[in-house]
Amino acid sequence: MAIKPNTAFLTSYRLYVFAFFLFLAAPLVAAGMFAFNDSLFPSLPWQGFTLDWFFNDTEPKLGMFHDRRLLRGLYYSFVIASFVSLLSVFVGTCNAFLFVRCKFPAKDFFYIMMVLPLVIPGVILGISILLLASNIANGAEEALSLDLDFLRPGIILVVLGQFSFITTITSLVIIARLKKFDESMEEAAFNLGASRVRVLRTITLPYLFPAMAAAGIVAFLVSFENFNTTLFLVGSEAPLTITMYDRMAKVGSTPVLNAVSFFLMVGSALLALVSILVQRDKPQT
Amino acid sequence: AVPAQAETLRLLTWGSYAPEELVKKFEAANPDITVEVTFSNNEEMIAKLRATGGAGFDLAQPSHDRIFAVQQEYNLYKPLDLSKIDTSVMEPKLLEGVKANTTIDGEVYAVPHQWGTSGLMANKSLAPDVKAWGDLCDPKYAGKTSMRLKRTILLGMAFDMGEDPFAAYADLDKYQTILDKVADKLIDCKSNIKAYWKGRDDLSAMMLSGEIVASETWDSTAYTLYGENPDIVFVPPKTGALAWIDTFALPRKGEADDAAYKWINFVLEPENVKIMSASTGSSASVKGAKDMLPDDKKAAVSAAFTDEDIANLKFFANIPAGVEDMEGKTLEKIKAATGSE
Amino acid sequence: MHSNTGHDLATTENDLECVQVKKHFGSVRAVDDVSFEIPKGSFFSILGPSGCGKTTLMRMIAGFESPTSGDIQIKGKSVIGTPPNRRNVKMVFQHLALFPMMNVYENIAYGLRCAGASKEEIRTKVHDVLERISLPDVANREITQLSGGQKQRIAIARCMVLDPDVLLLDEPLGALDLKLREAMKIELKLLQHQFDTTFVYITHDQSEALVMSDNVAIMNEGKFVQIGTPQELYHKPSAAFVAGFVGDTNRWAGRVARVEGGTVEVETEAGLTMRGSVRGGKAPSVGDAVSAFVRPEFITAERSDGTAARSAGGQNVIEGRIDSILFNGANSRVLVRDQAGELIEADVVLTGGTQDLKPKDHVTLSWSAEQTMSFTV
Amino acid sequence: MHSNTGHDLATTENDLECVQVKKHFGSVRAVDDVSFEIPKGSFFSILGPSGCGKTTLMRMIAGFESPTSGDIQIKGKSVIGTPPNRRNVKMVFQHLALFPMMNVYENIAYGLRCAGASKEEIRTKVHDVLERISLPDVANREITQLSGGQKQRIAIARCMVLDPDVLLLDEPLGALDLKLREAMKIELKLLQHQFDTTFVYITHDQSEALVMSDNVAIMNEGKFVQIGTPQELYHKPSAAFVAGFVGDTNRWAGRVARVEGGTVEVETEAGLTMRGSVRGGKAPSVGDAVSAFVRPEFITAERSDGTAARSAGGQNVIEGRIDSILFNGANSRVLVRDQAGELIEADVVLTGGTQDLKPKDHVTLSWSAEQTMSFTV
Amino acid sequence: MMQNDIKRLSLILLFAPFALWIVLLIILPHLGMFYISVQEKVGPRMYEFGLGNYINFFAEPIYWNTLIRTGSMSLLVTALALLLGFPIAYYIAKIAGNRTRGALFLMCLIPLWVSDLIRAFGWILLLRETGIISSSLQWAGLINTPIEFLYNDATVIVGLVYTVILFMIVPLVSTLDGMDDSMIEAGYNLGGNGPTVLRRIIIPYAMPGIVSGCIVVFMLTAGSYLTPILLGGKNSSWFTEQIYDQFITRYNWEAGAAFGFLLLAFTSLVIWGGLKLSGQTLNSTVARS
Ligand SMILES: Nc1ncnc2c1ncn2[C@@H]1O[C@H](COP(=O)(O)OP(=O)(O)OP(=O)(O)O)[C@@H](O)[C@H]1O
Ligand SMILES: Nc1ncnc2c1ncn2[C@@H]1O[C@H](COP(=O)(O)OP(=O)(O)OP(=O)(O)O)[C@@H](O)[C@H]1O
Ligand SMILES: [Mg+2]
Ligand SMILES: [Mg+2]
Repeated sequence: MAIKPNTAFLTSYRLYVFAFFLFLAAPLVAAGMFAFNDSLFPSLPWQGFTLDWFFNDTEPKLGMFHDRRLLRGLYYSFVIASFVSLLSVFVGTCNAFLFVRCKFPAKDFFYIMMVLPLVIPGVILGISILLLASNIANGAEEALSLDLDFLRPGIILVVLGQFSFITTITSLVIIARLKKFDESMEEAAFNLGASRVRVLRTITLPYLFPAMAAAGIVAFLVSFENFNTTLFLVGSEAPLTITMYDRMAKVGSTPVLNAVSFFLMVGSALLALVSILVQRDKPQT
Repeated sequence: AVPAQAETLRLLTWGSYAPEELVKKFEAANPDITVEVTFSNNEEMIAKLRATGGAGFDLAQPSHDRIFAVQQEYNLYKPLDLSKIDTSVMEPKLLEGVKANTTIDGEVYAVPHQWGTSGLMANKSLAPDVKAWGDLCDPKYAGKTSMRLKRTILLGMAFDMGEDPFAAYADLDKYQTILDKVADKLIDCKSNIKAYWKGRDDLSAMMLSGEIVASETWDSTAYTLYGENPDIVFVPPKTGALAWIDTFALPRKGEADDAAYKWINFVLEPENVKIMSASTGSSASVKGAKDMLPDDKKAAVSAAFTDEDIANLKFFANIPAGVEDMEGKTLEKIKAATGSE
Repeated sequence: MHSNTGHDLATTENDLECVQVKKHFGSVRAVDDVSFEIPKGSFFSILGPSGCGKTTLMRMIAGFESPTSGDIQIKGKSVIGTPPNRRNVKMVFQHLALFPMMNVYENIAYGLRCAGASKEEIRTKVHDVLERISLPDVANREITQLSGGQKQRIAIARCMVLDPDVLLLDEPLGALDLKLREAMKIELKLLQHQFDTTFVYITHDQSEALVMSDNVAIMNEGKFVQIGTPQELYHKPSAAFVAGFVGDTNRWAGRVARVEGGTVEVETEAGLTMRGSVRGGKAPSVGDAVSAFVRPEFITAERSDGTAARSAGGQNVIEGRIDSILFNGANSRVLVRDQAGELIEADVVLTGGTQDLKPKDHVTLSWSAEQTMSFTV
Repeated sequence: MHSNTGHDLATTENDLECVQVKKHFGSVRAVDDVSFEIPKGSFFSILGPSGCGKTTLMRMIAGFESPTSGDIQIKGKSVIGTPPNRRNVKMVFQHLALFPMMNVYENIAYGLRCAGASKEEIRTKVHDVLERISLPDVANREITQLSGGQKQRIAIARCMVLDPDVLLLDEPLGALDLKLREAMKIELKLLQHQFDTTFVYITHDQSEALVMSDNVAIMNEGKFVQIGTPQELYHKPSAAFVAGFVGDTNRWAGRVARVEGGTVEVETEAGLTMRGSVRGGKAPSVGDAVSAFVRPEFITAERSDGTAARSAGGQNVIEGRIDSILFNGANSRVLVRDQAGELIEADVVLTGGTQDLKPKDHVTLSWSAEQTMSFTV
Repeated sequence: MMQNDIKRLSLILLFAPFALWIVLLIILPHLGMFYISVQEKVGPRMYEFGLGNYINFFAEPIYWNTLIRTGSMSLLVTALALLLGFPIAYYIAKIAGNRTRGALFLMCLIPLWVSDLIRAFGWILLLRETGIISSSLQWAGLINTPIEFLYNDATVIVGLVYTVILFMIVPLVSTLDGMDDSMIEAGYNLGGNGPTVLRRIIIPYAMPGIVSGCIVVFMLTAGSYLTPILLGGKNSSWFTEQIYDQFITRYNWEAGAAFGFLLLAFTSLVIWGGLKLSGQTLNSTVARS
């Protein structure tokens, strides 16, 4: 603790902090709460507690675990997020080694290039990738009558679109950890007779693993919740956020959306917890 | 869990045009077909198909006025094989109308499915006098009306101001002057409305809670709300409700045409029409459709429409290229205008 | 080149030998023409100021850098071109570089595993080496659960279990705190006895080098200045740098006023005159610039009445006044300001009695010419 | 309570005074009933092992913690309740806490700006203080461009420019490397002379405390064990803890075999018998457990023929064999293994001649009973 | 030398994924977008090179007004996020005890893991005229008639601040965490009072974190889509919405691409200006967090 302010100040400070967290929690609580409202509309008045919006299997109160479309959205989200996190952790790890270990000209410039995707508005990322992909596909179709289906909106483009900025996040996380790595540890292993591959496998990667796992989880969650970039790239396999948005904007919301929200909140909180646990490793020697 | 030789029918359609009940029934009847549904609207349907070059979906359901120009411009659809569709069950007037609207080089690109109208919705007890598009701007209901900031209201207002926008499609300069007039009116009106609704959802919420008393609406929404509160009725504006027909069209690179035809025929079967109409709230373009409406909907329709109103319907005309852009700009102008606040 | 250095037959007696090793980084000559040989089983230290090239030299021996020119031989065989994981030279790193994701047992077993030893063999050897470093019970501890001194010993054990020809240690005590460092100094020496392996020890702390080593090389600016036993370096430095770097000392810069055989008369810049013995290679002549060094422990300080005393015979005598007293138990020291205004350090014994010297006392400092090492610069 | 401590009138002569200060963190008694007073202009050190409460005490003086009970007075005025920025007590932090986003000038000017000094005044004072710490040219450097020793001096200057009543220093040399630390020790002492301000210096390194201080307080487990001049602490420790903590020492645990006035005969656990002088408060009686301490410099080691010698009179004599020699110039030492198998340290002078002791030599160790400090435990 | 060959090979192997990623997914798409943005439509499926789309933008006040509005509201959101977030970050990094610190940090992150949509949805449920807040105020007797909190700029700002504040707090906590407590104590010890220490020591020290937080927050805000759409009122246009409209409703990809490019250029310009003003570089700020 730096220095103790006087108690009156500290009390009001604490109150402010409390109010802030109330502010943070409010919309989530509101969104989660109505998942249990026994009504067809996610709004007051409170009609009584029910779990129908999770488990009921008949219309009109079709619970989320019986709603095929939501489940399909969940499934696509899951597939997309898995690919995105695997891919972005892989490239992020390569980037970490590239930027921490290698010397090459214009490194600073490339580093800025690496950080850039994080600050490009997601909408623009989605659009630009969509435009490029469609133009190439159209060009290929007209000129060569080639059908490059993977360049059409669909899972692949969604994965690429999310990957394009999530990789920056994973890179930053992994770079931070690799920077803390004491290179003499590798030299020590080398000195003890290990081959290069063995050093990588037994020393460096195990050391990086917590960061890679945490980066993977972050990537997974960010991918799962992404809307702006996905919106433009989605084809017929809509992930959950898009499904929910379509449901809300085009069909009308029922508390089943709250149920999904609640489910996601709990899931995300658990995942976030896991990521914190894996990252909390023993202090360095 | 999917059978080995399964085919997927990817529907690109409106929010309520693929009720789960019907999909399940269809899949039961055709065990080798799985149905995947993407909800959309006219603009997004076109945008999406344009981006995919007509791939990614096997059956789309744009409105009848949105096919001709788009097809010419972007070549998104393939011609229908009418022999595979049981057109005999369709209401001939609607079928012919759609065919006329969507024939290019002798090929027909769409057949009708559901039709409905856009008009007004009012809470009879709170806003008994809402009769025309312009009444949404009546200071009596200041802060208690709503509309969707889309082309429907532009057209409606134009009719309300005594113009015929559809006629003006032939002369886009004239159309622009109409739009300018409408824009001025709507900008003036801005202070009168509570919010622009964006989807069925917020409109229903505002209407049911009494936050607003009158709004521009799709008839189906009004019918649904009638079920909740019989005071809420659909009001065909006195210049005529605007009528649209959602169609069936095959995206150019659809891969499951047979399944698509099967679906089209399937939903036109009378017992399925009933289920569909219960979900959409609008009428199917089959003969005797009104009788196939569920009872509550029937009551709502009866409460809303007289035969006179039916005769007065204004069907959306084919949109020529470039009109979307003009309208878009007008809408942006209205949205951006803050002077009247 | 090799034949020049003249040890073609008997090389196998040396565990490690460097022949005219150079390493240049661009224009920096980190190691500049270093040759030495270390006989089997000895404790060899390389002592030098920060940045003089010690680590670079050691990294070349370990194989992490390759020399710009010159040869490195281990057990008589050149290892140039042999990758580090094939050299039987193990290294203890400054921050130890123990693997935090493995426990003590796994850390020690790591090298054996790399060498493909059997499980049984690994177990025996690890327990053996833990026994020898007197930590038989820590095998299952995590690295973080060890104290600083224990970590130190594990780092050594991890290398020694592989039975290296040479163990390199790069300032391994640098990160420890004071008390522990003192204790580890003695311990390291005992461990080296235990294992009877050649240790090459890098440090910039002279007391570490002096206390532990059989032989010490003094390094400066990439070159070895002198190699010798601690006593030789302390009492018979061959260069001004060594005299100044090893042990505490008073230093004067001056000019030669007179030369008499092995003795010179030096006139310092501040105006003092003292007699000194000629050290280093060069014979001085009158007028040469010299540095004169006298260690504080060779200066006797006695309370005087303030009247000037005279130097006589082999003895230098100076009058001064005590500026301050640095009491440090057995290692207490006085700072005396002489007439020329310079501070001279002299060791004294302070018993806490009334006889003790006090600040502002007038004292006579005296030391023999023999202990006044004078180097021509 | 205050009147108990007996300085009601003359308090203003003390720059700093603590009266029965206590600080408890939950059940931890970090500082436990500490009272002391520091006269104007002196250099006062607090020496104790890690975790004994030194920092906590200092933070209370600076005002970052408030004492659980007791009073702290600066220049005779209680400062309990005065916030830290109103106390004229400045502090040099362990890691110096120089502000990295300001350059040297701004760092030093910070305090003056807070006090609302005019631009002109600030400029003069900053340049003045830089002059005094002999760094007149660094004003425009960034902090990162300074060497360790320079940073140290800037940190002191930053405080001294405010002309504090007391300067607190919390192990300011802890982060420096060895050579620099030695140099800074002397420098700090000189700076204190320069500024003539009361310095309160915290350290766990005894040589720092002994060399620099006028008075040293030995602290252990939150309590002051002894306050005195360095000589007093070294030669007349009042408790076993002080004898063991200050200076190097041999230590035996044993029992009292005989008592003769101020002298006791102690039988150690390993079976040695030695005579010692009674120290500490308690008078021993036969059978009491005692700790006996002898400093290595009071033990004389002479080569012997291996036949047993006998203790006689005030002298303890022991036969042994040299285990190893720790050559360290003037501070060389031998480790002698006695018949009981214990190691005893004795200081020796090694000149590098043939007379020098060698490992495995038989030696006779002798030391006087007077120098054998024995404390009842 | 073999060493060098290995080094070069691994450099190439490591550089390849990076280059593929940046070139294929970032640079080429943006070049492509730029290319499309300088196409003008002259007839069905006929295009011509020209700056018409950009000229259109500058000729039509609606567009640049919206862009400026988006920019200034984003700046406001950024400022608010900083103002509100800084005390929280400071509390987490410096005042909270060791155990609560982790918990508070975690609590800060939880909303981050929920999509924009759900957050906006939650706000709608809370703020609408018949929503929870209005109802509870009525129930408590504080107001008589329901109040509409939704559909105005203030709500959009609240919603946006809510969405982005975490991206402000996280880098701030990490920079403040790295600040030695004794730096603050030294600030007091040398005579500074609370505000002085804050202004002269803590804020300058935290500057890299502040700037990096501001950049990310500003970019996220300017590029956000759902929150301003769902919470915004009848006057609240947002530039991303116009981009979306150009693409989706008006089938005008060329103008949409131009708008996208303009948004990117505009936000980059603002950030560049901000960096210049604060004397930081992109490398020293965003890269650090
Ligand atoms: N990879 C390198 N590239 C360029 N110069 C280097 C490199 N490694 C070392 N040097 C330079 O070589 C010189 C010797 O460095 P080295 O690390 O061997 O010193 P050292 O004696 O170990 O110092 P210390 O006691 O501080 O560890 C220094 O001037 C250093 O700057
Ligand atoms: N804020 C605190 N809360 C609880 N216990 C504390 C706190 N600060 C210090 N302590 C405890 O008080 C005791 C004294 O701590 P202090 O930091 O004063 O020791 P120290 O003598 O300065 O040690 P060192 O030489 O390691 O700096 C320790 O046991 C410590 O754990
Ligand atoms: Mg080194
Ligand atoms: Mg401390």
